[in-house]
Amino acid sequence: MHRTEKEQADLIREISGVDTRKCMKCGKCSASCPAYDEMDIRPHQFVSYVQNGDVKALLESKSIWKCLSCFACLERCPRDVKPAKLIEAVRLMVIRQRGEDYLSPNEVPELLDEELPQQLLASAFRKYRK
Amino acid sequence: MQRIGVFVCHCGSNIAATVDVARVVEAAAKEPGVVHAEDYAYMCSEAGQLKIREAIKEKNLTGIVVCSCSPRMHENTFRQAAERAGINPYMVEIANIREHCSWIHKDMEEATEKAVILARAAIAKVTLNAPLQAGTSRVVKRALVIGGGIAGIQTALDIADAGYEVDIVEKTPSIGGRMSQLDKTFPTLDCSACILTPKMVEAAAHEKIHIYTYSEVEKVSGFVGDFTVDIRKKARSVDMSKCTGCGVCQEKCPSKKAPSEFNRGLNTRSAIYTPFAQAIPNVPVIDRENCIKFKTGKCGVCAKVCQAGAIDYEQKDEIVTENYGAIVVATGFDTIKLDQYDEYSYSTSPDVITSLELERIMNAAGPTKGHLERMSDHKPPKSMVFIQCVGSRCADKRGKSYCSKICCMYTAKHAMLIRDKYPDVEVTVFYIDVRTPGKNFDEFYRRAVEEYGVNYIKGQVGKVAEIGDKLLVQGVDLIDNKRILMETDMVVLATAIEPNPDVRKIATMLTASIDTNNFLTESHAKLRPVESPTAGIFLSGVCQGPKDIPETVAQAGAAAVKVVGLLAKDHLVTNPCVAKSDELLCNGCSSCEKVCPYGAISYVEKEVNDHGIRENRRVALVNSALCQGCGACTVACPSGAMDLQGFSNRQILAEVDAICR
Amino acid sequence: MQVEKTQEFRPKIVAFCCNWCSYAGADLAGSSRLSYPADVKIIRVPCSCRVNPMFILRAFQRGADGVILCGCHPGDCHYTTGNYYARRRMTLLFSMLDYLGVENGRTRVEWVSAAEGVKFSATMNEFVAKIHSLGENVRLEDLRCKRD
Amino acid sequence: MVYSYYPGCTLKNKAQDLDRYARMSAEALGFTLEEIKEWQCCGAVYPQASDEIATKLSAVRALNDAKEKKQDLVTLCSACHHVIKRVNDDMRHVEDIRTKANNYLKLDTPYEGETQVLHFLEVLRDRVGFEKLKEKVVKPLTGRKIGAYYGCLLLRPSGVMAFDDPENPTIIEDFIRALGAEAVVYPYRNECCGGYISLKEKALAGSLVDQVMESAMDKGAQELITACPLCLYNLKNSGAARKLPVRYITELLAEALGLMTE
Repeated sequence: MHRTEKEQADLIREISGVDTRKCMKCGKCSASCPAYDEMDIRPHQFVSYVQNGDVKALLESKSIWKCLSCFACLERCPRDVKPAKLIEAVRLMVIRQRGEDYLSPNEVPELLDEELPQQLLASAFRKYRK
Repeated sequence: MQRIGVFVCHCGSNIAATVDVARVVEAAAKEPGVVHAEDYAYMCSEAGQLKIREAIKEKNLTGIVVCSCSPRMHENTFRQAAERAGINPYMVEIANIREHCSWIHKDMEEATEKAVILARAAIAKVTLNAPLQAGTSRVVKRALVIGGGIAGIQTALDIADAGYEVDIVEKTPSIGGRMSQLDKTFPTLDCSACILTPKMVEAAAHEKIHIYTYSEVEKVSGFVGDFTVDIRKKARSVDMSKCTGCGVCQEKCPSKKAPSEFNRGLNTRSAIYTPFAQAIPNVPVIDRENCIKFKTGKCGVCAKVCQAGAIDYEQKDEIVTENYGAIVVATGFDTIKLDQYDEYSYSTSPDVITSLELERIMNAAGPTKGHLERMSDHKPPKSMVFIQCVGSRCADKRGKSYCSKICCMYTAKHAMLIRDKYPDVEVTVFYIDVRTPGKNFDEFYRRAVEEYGVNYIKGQVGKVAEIGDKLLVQGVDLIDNKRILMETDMVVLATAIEPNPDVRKIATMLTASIDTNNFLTESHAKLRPVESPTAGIFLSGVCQGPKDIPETVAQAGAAAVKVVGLLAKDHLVTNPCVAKSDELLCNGCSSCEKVCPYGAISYVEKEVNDHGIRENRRVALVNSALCQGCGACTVACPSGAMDLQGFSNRQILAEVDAICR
Repeated sequence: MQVEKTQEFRPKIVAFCCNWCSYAGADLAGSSRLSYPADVKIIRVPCSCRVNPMFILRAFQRGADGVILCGCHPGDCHYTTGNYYARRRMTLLFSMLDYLGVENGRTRVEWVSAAEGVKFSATMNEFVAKIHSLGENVRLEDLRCKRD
Repeated sequence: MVYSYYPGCTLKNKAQDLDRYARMSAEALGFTLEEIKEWQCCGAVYPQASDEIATKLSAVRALNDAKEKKQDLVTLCSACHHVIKRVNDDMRHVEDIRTKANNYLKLDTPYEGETQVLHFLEVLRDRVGFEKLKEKVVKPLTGRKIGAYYGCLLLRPSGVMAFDDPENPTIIEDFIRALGAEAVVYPYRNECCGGYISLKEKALAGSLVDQVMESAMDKGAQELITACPLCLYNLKNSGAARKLPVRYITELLAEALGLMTE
């Protein structure tokens, strides 16, 4: 099914439950983000990109694979906007719609080591694959 | 039979754009009793009022309905117009077709239909109105001001200068309030104490002003013009009439570990203390919780060293009861607690401070004698970071939803003063928006940037972490879209302000309404900004909303004028919409007496003539001077004897019927 | 279109508002242009404690689909204690109404301060939605004293 | 006192110490961790999207199991705790998720968030009490300077987790003090270790772990403790060589209670 960018933005708002209009553009989410330097589109920009319907750029952003889901942005946001949920929604959109997984089972063996906890694989598969 | 006139206001396009006024006129004209109906662009204008007066005379109207804005706006205007035309002012009803109709509905059909129904309800009610005569009540020519900060002092001075007695009740041992804690004031950088102290002295010396310090309002009863107030004078443990203010007791007091409230806990004070050198009155109090004599029974040093013999360990709290015609609330503000904001390390690092703490540090009489230094190691900082909007503009549970208004300007002030006095100190301000509406305000902020080289970075800080003896500020520059990791020596948090926590208790005593942020509500946001909706209660300073000093002083003066306007009257016209008992129906059960909050109902033995049968009965009697017209008694009355004039059972039922027709 | 319009359920809702808080809150909702359905008609009373249960019974008798009573927040009553009386009286009345077949959702007490325009509008929107979900107040229809 | 216990996948495998010492210590402190039957992996990350239901079901099954036994549900691993507490909150407060989850599970009585979810540390703090714990210590860890590493999942979002102050938590510090050691408070104890990102983004995880280690060393910590196997793995294996030893909270507990068999 083909959606316009605006429809995609609405879908992101719906599955994330985020009201992007609540943002006052203070940047505290980005200021709190441990992965900020690794991101091409920053947490605070996710909010305005969705607000403005610039979804294409978000879908191509590498930031969605860098977010740690540590919830620092969500905890510290003065406006209760929850940028982490937006990033999650975009990531889901990518792995659901385009079938573009960021992790394939074939890569796993060489990423493993003796001490690696099961939990790490479980969470990585949840985050990276459909 | 009543002869009713209906007047439908367009309010320019405010009503007419959404309500078809012609249709309202047409529908109203068909209602029973209506003998005249017309519409006009602005009913409240002189021309509009003239139309009403002429119609009353020409058509011999006995009552009128005005379909217009809220009765809270213009009920009085139209009552006066009616009275000028010779009918009783209480023969007027308002149908609120603006606030409750045209402003909230978009569909013309829907809004017109509703306006017609609201008009019908008002017509149904006015048909049952009866002329009412207002009584009078006395005005006690003395005012009470609660709070002795700059707002309270200014209000008291202005009232006193107009020739009326004023009492100030201040909770702490001295008047002066927050302003006495400030070092310099924006945008002129005058020294705060230099401009405040003369006012404090003037208030203390004024023959019309009486100051109760270390005192609190305990109980309030009565109503506009005649409040009765109990004031608790807390035991000072020092006889004010004997103390000379020499200060030896404070010097010799062996208990010096209590955190100084005045210095925001940055240093300590003795157990017997005056909060600051220029305190008024210059009479110390003993803080009994920290006094060794009160804790252990041993000590008594202050009594020994006091040559005037003023120390009195036996002193007790004293209750003073006074009557006042008007009460002004000037309870001010405090900064919010920051224990919910530990991403900025306020709880863990002594070098992270609030702006109010910085005021004390910058002040020559403060804990560092005015030297800018870190509280951890007393070294002068080489760089400082200011973080704006800490706890302001928050939609979460931690902070406040409003802008605290003063922070942008005092931060520019701090930054400028520091760059001026210590040019080697790097100063960075992290901001979300810089808000500088006010005379010479933006110019002031620009000077901080352009002349003093203060570095303003747009973007809220995410975290402040202690690394070694430095603080690492983690933020972003939203303009450069770049990570900022900045090592600094001190961090200053522009902490949100909130109304003094005591204000809720005071507002409850005064039955003055308060908003969800604990700011007192004004009677009208634009037109009656210094009056509480509760008659006789006035608002001065930050208790009403965030304000800087010039605004506070202006509002304090405005509140004083309103008080003077009230006290200048010899008597007040009372609300005639009071309860009235039908003695033939009254069964003497006392139900009404029990629910009356004003003690306005008493029972009398009286001879009544019940359809020819004369007998002595115990019946309720309402004192119309005391009754405030709440109506609690009318519902409590099991026999339907008690009714409220102006809001009678029949009138309200007629409205219900008209709405549900 | 027109046929649809006449068939649409337009509930009759009476809102009793105390003069000091809720009526002012409704005014604020108005001046802030915070809309709520036109089905709500407000009657001004000096205090929530002025509302006699008889008024509410009368409203239902005359075909109201919902009645809401708004007063000052507990502790903020202009007359100190009026809203406490109202709360107690309404608790009893509403349970009796429920027994008579007027569901609890059709009656409501809400505290709205003079500063809470947003809350006033939100409350009215919610209440009207609730009445819509309950539909027309048919149960009392048979008991209504019809004039004709 | 018997608690339902959800160990989670890692505690059955790479993090057996975390599990073993928890059970031993529990018995010594007078409560029992009773493993629930047939638990499934919690999924390790909480599905944030409002339209994800199936991924929350294993947590609901565990919660319902505890409910049927009328027991509180105790977890240890931070990820499991995070997922189960948040799913429980959804079941309590989000009507849509509650309805759909119950439709899938077809339970005899619908599950509506009745179970109380407790972290092992919360049991120690709120049920046993740190004062009581202190009395049970036989080998106090006097003189050791220990830093608590919280990470993110136990604390955030604080509204749902309600575990401790999200920015200045004290529960593990109080725990350390109860065991007789000195608790070292350092500012990065609530910053992320990198979590699952360490699988593919080694450099990022490394820099985050370095920051935590540097911060802890700066404040004088000599060792760190954590409740989470993934945090432990990252702290040990990511970043620079300069490291403090990292152990599980339960290892430290067992040691102080004198349960270590060496």
